[in-house]
Amino acid sequence: MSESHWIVKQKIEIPFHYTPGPALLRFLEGLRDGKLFASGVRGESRKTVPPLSFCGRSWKPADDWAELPGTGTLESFAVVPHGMAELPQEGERIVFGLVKLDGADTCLAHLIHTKEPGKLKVGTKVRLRWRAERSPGIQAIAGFDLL
Amino acid sequence: MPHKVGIVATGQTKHTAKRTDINLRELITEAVTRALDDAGLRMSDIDAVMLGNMEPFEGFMLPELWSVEGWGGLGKPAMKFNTGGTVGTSTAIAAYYFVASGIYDTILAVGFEKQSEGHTQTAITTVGDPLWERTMMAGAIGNFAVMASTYVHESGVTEEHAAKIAVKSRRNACNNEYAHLQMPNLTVEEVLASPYLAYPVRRLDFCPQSDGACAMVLATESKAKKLAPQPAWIKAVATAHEQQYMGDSPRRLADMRSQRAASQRVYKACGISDPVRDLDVAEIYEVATYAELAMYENLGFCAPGQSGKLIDQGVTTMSGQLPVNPSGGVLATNCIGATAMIRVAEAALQIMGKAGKRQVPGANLALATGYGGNAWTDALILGRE
Amino acid sequence: MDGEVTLPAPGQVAILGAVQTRYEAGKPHQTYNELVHEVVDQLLTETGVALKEIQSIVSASQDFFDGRTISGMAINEVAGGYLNSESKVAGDGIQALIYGAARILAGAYDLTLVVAHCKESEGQFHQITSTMFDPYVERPLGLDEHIAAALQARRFLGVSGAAEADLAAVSRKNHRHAMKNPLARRSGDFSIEEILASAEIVSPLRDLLAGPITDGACAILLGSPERARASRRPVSWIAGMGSSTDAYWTGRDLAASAALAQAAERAFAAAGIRKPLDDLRVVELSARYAHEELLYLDALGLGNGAAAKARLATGDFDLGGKLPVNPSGGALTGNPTCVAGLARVAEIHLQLTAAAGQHQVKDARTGLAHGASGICGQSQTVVVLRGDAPQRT
Amino acid sequence: MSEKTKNPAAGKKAEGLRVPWLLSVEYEYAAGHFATRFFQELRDNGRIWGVRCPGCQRVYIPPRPVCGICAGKTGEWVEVGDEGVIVGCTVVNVPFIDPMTGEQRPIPYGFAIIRLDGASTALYHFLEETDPKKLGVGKRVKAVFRPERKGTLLDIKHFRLLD
Repeated sequence: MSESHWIVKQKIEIPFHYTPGPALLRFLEGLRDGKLFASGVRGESRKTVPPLSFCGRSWKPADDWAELPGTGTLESFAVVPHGMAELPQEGERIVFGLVKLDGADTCLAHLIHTKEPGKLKVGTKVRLRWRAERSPGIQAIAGFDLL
Repeated sequence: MPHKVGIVATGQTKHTAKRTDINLRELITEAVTRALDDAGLRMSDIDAVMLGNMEPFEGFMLPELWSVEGWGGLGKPAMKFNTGGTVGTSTAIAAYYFVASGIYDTILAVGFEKQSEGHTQTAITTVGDPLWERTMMAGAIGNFAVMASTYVHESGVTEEHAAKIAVKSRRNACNNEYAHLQMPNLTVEEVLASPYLAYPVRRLDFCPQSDGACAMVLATESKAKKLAPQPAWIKAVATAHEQQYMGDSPRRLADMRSQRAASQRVYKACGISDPVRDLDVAEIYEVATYAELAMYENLGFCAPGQSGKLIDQGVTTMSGQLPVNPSGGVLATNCIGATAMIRVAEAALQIMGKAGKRQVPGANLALATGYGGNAWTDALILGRE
Repeated sequence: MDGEVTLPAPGQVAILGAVQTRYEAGKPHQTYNELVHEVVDQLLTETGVALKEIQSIVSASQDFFDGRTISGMAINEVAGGYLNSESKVAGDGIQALIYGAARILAGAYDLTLVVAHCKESEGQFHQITSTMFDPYVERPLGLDEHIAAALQARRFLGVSGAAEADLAAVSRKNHRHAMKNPLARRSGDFSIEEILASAEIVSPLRDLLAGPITDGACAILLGSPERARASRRPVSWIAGMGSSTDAYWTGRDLAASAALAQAAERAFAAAGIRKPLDDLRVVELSARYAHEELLYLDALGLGNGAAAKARLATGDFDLGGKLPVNPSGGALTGNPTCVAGLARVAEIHLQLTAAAGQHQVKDARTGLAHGASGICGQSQTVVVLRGDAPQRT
Repeated sequence: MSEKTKNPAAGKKAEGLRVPWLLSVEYEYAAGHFATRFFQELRDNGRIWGVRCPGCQRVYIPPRPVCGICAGKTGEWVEVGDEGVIVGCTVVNVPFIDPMTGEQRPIPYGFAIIRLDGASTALYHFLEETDPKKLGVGKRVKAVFRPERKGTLLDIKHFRLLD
């Protein structure tokens, strides 16, 4: 630190607690029960996951529910070369994927489990893997395996 | 010349301490849906959306983009503002300029906040400069208390005067279905018996923390006339900021330079020389009882040192010459990102004659103010013509 | 949109001047207040306007990057905000510019100062950008802006048929351009191989395919036609503006940008641009990541039916080519969040007023400046600028 | 409110689950030219300096590049006293989480805006006294320095009432 240019270190730390609202609550609790819920507007085919309670396109309540099978298509993937604070998986390259679940029109971001990330391709079929111990939340999903 | 701009519709959530039934996106939808229904509009009729909110209060950078489906923003031009307590008025003023400029015809303006999800006093402490102010800052309450102490010292207002403001606001709020704190039986004695949060500010002298959203539709003259039988025309807007540090203003609350400047500007634009006589109603951003008293002076409602007399005489009560905050004001509801916009929306409801039980009969000219940041002020005048 | 959107006709809002700081990895000697002071002071000196004359200011910044709630407070005095009308856009500076233009078009002010700043070096990029993501299902996984950009890059590569070498070609072009821009943060004559061998950030993103952490600020002075006529320096004019917002990143195909196509359509309609490839002479894109430049060029219709990569290969987008793209080097070579879009406007202004120095595009009369914000460019803005009337002859 | 304007999402059973998130960001703030000089003087010599505006002669603490009122650049550095007057004061009783520690700040504490002798603007600082009855606007106070100064505003421990 140069005397002429002082730097002041400071940390900002604020805890938050987010209310999910009815649609996300149903989704997160569904994950605990090993179920994957999507929502849409009655009479429209579009389904979103994670579900919305209100469709911003048709400006109607999205209370038409569907349970998804847990298979899907890899829309994209990204490989993190370093460990991450949120995911302390030592020695393993972390692969994130955007998965368009069968029956849904939006993507879910999650981990992709593969030993060979170099062989992944956009369009690869994947299947959701549940964790054995689940509480309501996205961590109830362990990630996706290649089919 | 600017195009004439009218507010044609408003929508508010039911403001409460905790909306644990819905998330931020759904909170926004609630206000937007009501505003669109109020105007009989569809989302496709809206040209652009202006939003206001403070990221650190939500713990959310660009919360408006995460919640885009909640405000019907797909395919729309949109812009988000962050100016602290004034953000609701800053957003409304931006919407005004965009319509007045001829760029957009019909604009949706939205302010929103879920205070219950974070720690607003903590986030407000980070309003302070990290080197100069943050270590000592004490959220909004401590900061406000030091200002109030100066005002009490100089003006001679008493705790009873402040308590009367607290009672007026919470009782007015009973006529407002959206207000958070509704206390029909509140008495001066109860206010004076509530504990000091930070001397001289007692618990009932200070605003609550609320979850809530407010939306409005603004339109050009020709559209406004079609959309509302009586639009609330925006007759003047002004913004005035203080210097940058909290201790810069010599007598911060007692002599709010920004508030004097902004209000004088809008008064001049509208030919208002005696606001108590010329205005019919005011919705002002008072975070505490002492702020309302000080603002009476700063907004020219009374001479210096006379604010206590004004409330003693009931001038600013519902039956007085200039009702201030028929909605209950900030003392009844403070969802910061929405609060200043609620002032504008409530003033608009008065002008449109749609204020229900809190209607000031024949309201023709209304003042709405926003207050925030380091003593920043926004001021708007709405009128029937 | 059912409503008729009237956009400004050319010649109603002028840019009287534009100043940027040097873009650097860090500016430990300056607070962001002092950073803004630097650009505002230089801008006023160049335009001959006194700080006292400024009554209208629109700023752009992000509280999380500034490490301060309502961080606009700190720039109030240096921007002339005391007792005046300052408003803060919490987004890209190009949106602040549009708001500033609206204030002038409304006849409310004849001058408006627009300023954007960011010191990305002071906070932590991962922690700060993670707050853009859904707190229920995404933040617990550790997503941040780089990871989302990598997912978009991979999606774009998979759908468009472009290869990683094409991304490297964008990087090579921009870093070469930046060699001629004295303000640029990062520049060099990198080979495709060097770029593809640069450190991995998140695959397929690499160090030289992503804009680095940067500090900087940009200030622009907008004026009415009367002010423009009185200007002793050449001015440029806002000919068209357009913005649009896309769905949240997981709710759309990341290989395209519907919002940019809409924003461009609006701006082009206002500016009377029918064939952008022929009508525009210079383009500055807010593409922090190499793939974004190709994706955005396609969305703007500058791929002209073919993928933009083909035009890139033929040198069309090089300085000296048919339509130079990012002659300044662009955001890929280092412009911070919030500043990048306003910096694009500043760069186009320099081009149209023949003040771009070594990276000047010959005969630049019409240019496009682009800004984006949000995850994978969810919010998109296009501003078309024209040079002063005498230049047209 | 009418059935039509009722929020379809509102009021349904969604209580209970709340998803936690800790906002935690470390910053390295540049002190910049003005603060660096101020805090250096405070640390090395225990002295307090401001900058004067050549236009209106106001002496600014915190020091800064521009006088907002004159819209002009500030000029010379001037030393101000370590005594001053309370412009506003309070005793904070409300508990809240200190964003810099993530923990609740101890209450009660005395807190004031203080104008130092020779300065035109005032500073936020702590007061030693925590009895509101003993405090008052206009009372004089003096800075109490810590034995070891590090170059922050907390080199002044707090202000003590005089007389």
